[in-house]
Amino acid sequence: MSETGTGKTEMTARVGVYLCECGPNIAGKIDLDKVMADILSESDRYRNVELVIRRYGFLCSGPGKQYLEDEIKENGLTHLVVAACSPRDHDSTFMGVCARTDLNPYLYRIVNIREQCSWVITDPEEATERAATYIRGSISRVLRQSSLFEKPLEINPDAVVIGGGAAGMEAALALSSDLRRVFLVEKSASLGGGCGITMPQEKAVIEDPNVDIYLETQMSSVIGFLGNFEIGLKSADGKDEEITAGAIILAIGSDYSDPQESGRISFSESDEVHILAEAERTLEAAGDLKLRDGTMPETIAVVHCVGREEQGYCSGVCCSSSLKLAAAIRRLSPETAVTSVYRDLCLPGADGENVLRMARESGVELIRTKGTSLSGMELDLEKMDGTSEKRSFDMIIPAAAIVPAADTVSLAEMLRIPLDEHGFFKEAHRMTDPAGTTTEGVFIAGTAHGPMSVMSSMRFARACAGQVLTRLVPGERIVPEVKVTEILEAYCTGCGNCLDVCVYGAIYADTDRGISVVNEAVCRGCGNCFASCPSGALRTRHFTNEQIFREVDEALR
Amino acid sequence: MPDFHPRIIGFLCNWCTYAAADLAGSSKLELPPEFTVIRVMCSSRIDHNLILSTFYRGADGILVAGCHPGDCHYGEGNYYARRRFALLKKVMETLDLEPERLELRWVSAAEGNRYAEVVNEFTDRIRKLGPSPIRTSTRL
Amino acid sequence: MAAVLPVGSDLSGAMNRFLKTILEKDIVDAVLMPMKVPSGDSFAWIIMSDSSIVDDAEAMAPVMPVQGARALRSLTRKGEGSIRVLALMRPCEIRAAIELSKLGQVKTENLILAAYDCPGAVPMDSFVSDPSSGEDLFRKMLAGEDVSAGEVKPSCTSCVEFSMTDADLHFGHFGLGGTEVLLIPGSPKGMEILEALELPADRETSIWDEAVRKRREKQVASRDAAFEETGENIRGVQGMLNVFADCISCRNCRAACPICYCRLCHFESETAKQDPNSRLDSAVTRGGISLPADRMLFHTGRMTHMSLSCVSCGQCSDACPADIPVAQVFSFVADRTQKAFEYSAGRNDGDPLPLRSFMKSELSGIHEMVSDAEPGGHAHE
Amino acid sequence: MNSIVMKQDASTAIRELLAYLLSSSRVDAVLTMRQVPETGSCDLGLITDPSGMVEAEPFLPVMTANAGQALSSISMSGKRIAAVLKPCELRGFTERVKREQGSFDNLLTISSICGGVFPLEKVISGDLEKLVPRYIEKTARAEAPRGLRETCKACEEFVPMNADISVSVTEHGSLMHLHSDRAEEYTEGFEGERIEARADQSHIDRMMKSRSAAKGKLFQSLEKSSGLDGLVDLFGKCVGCHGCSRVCPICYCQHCDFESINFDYNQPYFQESLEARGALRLPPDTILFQLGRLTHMSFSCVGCGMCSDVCPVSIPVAGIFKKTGERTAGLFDYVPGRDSEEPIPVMVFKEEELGDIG
Repeated sequence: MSETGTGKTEMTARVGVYLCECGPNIAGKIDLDKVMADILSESDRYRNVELVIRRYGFLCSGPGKQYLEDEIKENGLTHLVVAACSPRDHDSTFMGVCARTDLNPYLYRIVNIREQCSWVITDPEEATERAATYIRGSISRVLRQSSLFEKPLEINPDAVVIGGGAAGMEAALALSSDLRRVFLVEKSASLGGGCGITMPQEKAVIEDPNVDIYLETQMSSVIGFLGNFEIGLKSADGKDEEITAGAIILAIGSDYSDPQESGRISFSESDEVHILAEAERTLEAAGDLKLRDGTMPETIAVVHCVGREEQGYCSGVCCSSSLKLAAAIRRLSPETAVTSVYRDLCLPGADGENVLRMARESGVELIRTKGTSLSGMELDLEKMDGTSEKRSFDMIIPAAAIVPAADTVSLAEMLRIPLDEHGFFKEAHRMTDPAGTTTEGVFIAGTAHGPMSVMSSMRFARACAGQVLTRLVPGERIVPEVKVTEILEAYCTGCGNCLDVCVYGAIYADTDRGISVVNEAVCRGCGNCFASCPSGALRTRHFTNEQIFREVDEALR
Repeated sequence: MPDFHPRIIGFLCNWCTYAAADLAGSSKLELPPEFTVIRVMCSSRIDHNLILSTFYRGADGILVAGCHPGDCHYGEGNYYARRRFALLKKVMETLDLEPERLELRWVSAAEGNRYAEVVNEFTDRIRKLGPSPIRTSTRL
Repeated sequence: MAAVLPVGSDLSGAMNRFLKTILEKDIVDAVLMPMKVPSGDSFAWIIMSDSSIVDDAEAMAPVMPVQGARALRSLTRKGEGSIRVLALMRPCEIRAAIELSKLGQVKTENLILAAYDCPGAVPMDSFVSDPSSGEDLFRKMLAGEDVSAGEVKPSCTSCVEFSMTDADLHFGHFGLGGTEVLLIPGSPKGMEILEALELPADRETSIWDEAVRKRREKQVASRDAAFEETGENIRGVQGMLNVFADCISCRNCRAACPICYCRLCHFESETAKQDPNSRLDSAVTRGGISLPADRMLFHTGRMTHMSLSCVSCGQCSDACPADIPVAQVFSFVADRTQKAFEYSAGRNDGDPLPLRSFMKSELSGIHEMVSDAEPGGHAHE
Repeated sequence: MNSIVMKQDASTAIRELLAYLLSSSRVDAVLTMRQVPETGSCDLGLITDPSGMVEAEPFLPVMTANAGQALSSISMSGKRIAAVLKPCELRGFTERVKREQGSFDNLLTISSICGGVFPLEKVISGDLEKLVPRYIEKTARAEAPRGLRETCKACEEFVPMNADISVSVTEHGSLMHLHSDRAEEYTEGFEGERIEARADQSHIDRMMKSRSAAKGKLFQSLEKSSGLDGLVDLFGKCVGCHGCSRVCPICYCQHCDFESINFDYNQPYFQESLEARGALRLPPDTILFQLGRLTHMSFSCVGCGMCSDVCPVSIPVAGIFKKTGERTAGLFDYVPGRDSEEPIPVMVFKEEELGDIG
């Protein structure tokens, strides 16, 4: 604070500007002394600002960090600008330095004069001038930055798993093994899901004291965020219950497409047409496949790729399942002739060829066609040589495509998760976060994510469990993003633009006050809402237009 | 205009294009000194006012760049950005305000080379266009 | 099909009687309609629950001092209400109200939006300076007599949505010789009113349809001519400067605009204002700037903010003290932007606001839009 | 007082002075009215390049914006600026400085005895070319030119109160009076004979006479503004655009209270009011806004007349504010814009004052 001539008290800022030589990386190209002199020569541009400007060898080194820390303390800096490398490399390093002093880390700013100046601009003079411009922009900007304070939150380390199939059970067991409490919510009356065989996990899950199983129950509501979800459950008999958990794993599985959808396949209820998954289940339970009249079929056709064209993707696992089933039928009842009708065989992985060999060896007849249609019990096989053949079978098993489960849409809406082009839950990022979703704390396992094998489903389930275990450590607190958006209530007119564009569902309407309200714990600070607001009633902290304009103005001088 | 040094602002999304700029940097690719990078978290953060103000404050060209559609760190931000951009472009086109001075590009974190190409190409375009009439008018 | 309302000597009077009846019969709780102000040289929006006050009001006012959607906004924006209000307005006001309802500013649940065949409005400044000739002029316009284009609000001479049946109830009188008014229900709400009054909607509307069609043809031609002229005038920075040369930054245009619902305009906020130091830098690079600054930024910015929802009501021009053809420019731009998004402002068709939605597979060639073009006549390889 | 005799007419002389200040780097920028040949229009220019001075028309009898308001934030840049302001603009600016919206620190103010300005519509209709020569002729004789704004005709504060340099145009020629050290310093080296002189008092007296008469007439015509009915009669056609407050040099608020949530009602409020009264005007608060603005700023009203100029329904806003302002400012012996050191009356109090005001 300083007294001015008029008797008014004004704030004085002390801005420290530290230029990192980065060995020859920066100092080899940029004339740092000139940059410092240029900036100092203009220091009267800033009202009530004192500049401290220095250069140093490697600021990110141990001694460098100590130097910076001492400088902040000794000079009583109110703001800090570090001209060095990319914020992606060392933003957090220098924020850490600030945190060891009284300087709020959000009153500091890194300027990237390495990747954006010294390494890419050929002419040293131009690079020097550019570096000065960038630094001036940052000095100007840092003066408009505000202190932000991280508010760590207590977390609930428990998890809810929606879906009691292979993926759901695997996730529950993985979590339980680390002594997490798990709420396993299954829509149907029994565990097991749609994988067609009794999974060995089922017994373990039932016996697990850490796993609470809710059968014939669905999730009816959810509010909250990673570490703090409140989930409403509704059971088939209409009972409501509310549970709290820190994470949600969606393992709701998938459905099969209707084989008759394409119009090329038609049959009636009395026909002996059973989709692959049903046949698998029957074989698993009864040890054989009988016709409805109790007799054994003499001929069975397994038809691959039913629904592939309609869905627009290969489900990837049905060729293998179909061949395995065909071989199993042959093994269990050698009198039955089994024919596999396929167009392209998709047998990925190390085990794929084994499956094919096994089927061949067990005497399965393999017919490749250009296309197949079915009417009643008669298949019309369009062979590769252009001829076509009609053949009748006692039983027909179409391998229908894997499609999203019926609940996918309603759950996606409830949890604000986008769906991919085929209607499955969409992951947060294909490469970097395949098990997560855009809603933090919600993960996807198994075929809810798209067609995959049981093995892959279980891998995803373990990945989800791993995410929960590492992100929600009991006793630790999580720090929500602080560079989030706030609503300036005085300017908000409640038009709802922000609400509509928010991917995270972080904004809701307060109709009584006629304004929108941000749930800061859910907001991730992308700024999409800001750009949708014509009123400027939103402010994305640390990335306000006022701050960005400082950079723009300096660049345009 | 041999002495014309355009002032170009690039608003880059933190997750993809800024990372691509870093990659271009560490690959020591040559980039024009007239191009100023401003980092934002998402291309969807860029509002019309920011772009227009930047033009009215004297930019000769503005490049907005972010993740490819479908790859947005925040899920769907760049789809909204694309619509806003289309509107702004339409307004500039309708008023004949040299819409070619504004460009939207998708550059992923892995595309350091592409980043350099995009920036160099855009800078060349602006160099050829000459100073923006908005920057030179004394009536604004 | 429509119900019929007989007209005695006076069209507006017949509509007044209708509104009075629905109030008296408790079909609605209140009516929102224009009423002359005490000084007699303008009109104001009055919401009335007392049916006797309807006698002093005017179903169709010669002027539109305040865009009706703004009145509806002030009434319904905040909180939950339960009174049923019939609002009788010009089609552009109803369209603005529908647009505002998409923007959360007008709640239509308890509103019955009623429109009438609008013959256009008299400009405010000429009405204020001579109310009685303004009223005479409007009577002529209502009767379908020819009036010179210069006497009518410019945006009205090129309005193609002067008769709108997207309202809950529409009063059609064009082509009917002033002897009767057609009550055209546009929604179940409108139908309910007719049923409550025991007015059967059994009249076919071909004469009226034809009259509307003919008028629209004429208006479309006049609008296209206006667009062409505006398009020529507004080209480039210099075109903008020419058209907005006399702008004094009073922002009346935005204040009068029904779509500009912001409490504080972004362009008047601290955020948008350039730091004085940088402002001087800008002045120095150019050799000079004009003050108040940012006139052009304001106008282009406002276009990006509201042109997708612009209903071309012309209030901006009417409020401009510098007689700038703001409405002509904004309508022209709105026409282009709305076409680009296949959106039509003020339609009750359930279309989402373009900037609030997207399709994944659209605009994929957005960068090529420019890359392919030859920028500014320079070769670009 | 030290004065410089101008060899040419006042406009040319000041234009040359401004160019001199710019090219000698005594100032970084100049604020003045200028003509815009491309459009035949005129605007307020902030000119930094001396070559741009050819367009300057420092004393154009036009107000496209209150220059005091326009100068406001620019004056805080720390750069040196010379500004040509009409007396009311200078007073408006002074009122803003008191509210921390501007600074005299690096400013050279130039003003002149003001003959009044033409209403905006005259500027727009392009009549200016015809009007200006007659205006100059008439004002030199202390006569009121025809067609001026009502507010200007009735303005008694046409002599600049605290300019660094003031210009008086009299029958004996034009003089540039230097009122401050800064004025002396900045004009050093500028050509022109220095004499000891003041503005011609008889000229001022003659102007004052006609102004006072016009003011009396104006205020009388506004007598009907008293009482609620009178206010409703006057402001009844107000469309609520609030243009008057936006162009007002005193209304410095970024966000007017009357546009804020404080005046944003819930539906049930309207329902209750409607039940009680049978009818309501929408949007509400038309008169309240005007009354509120009167209490917020009338004591600081400098009578620049911009509010009347922008009113789309021709309400004589400026007259009403001026009339009320004289009474509210009079309560505190306050003259708005006289002196930047004079405190704003509602920001200070004296223990012994006002007595029983009930």
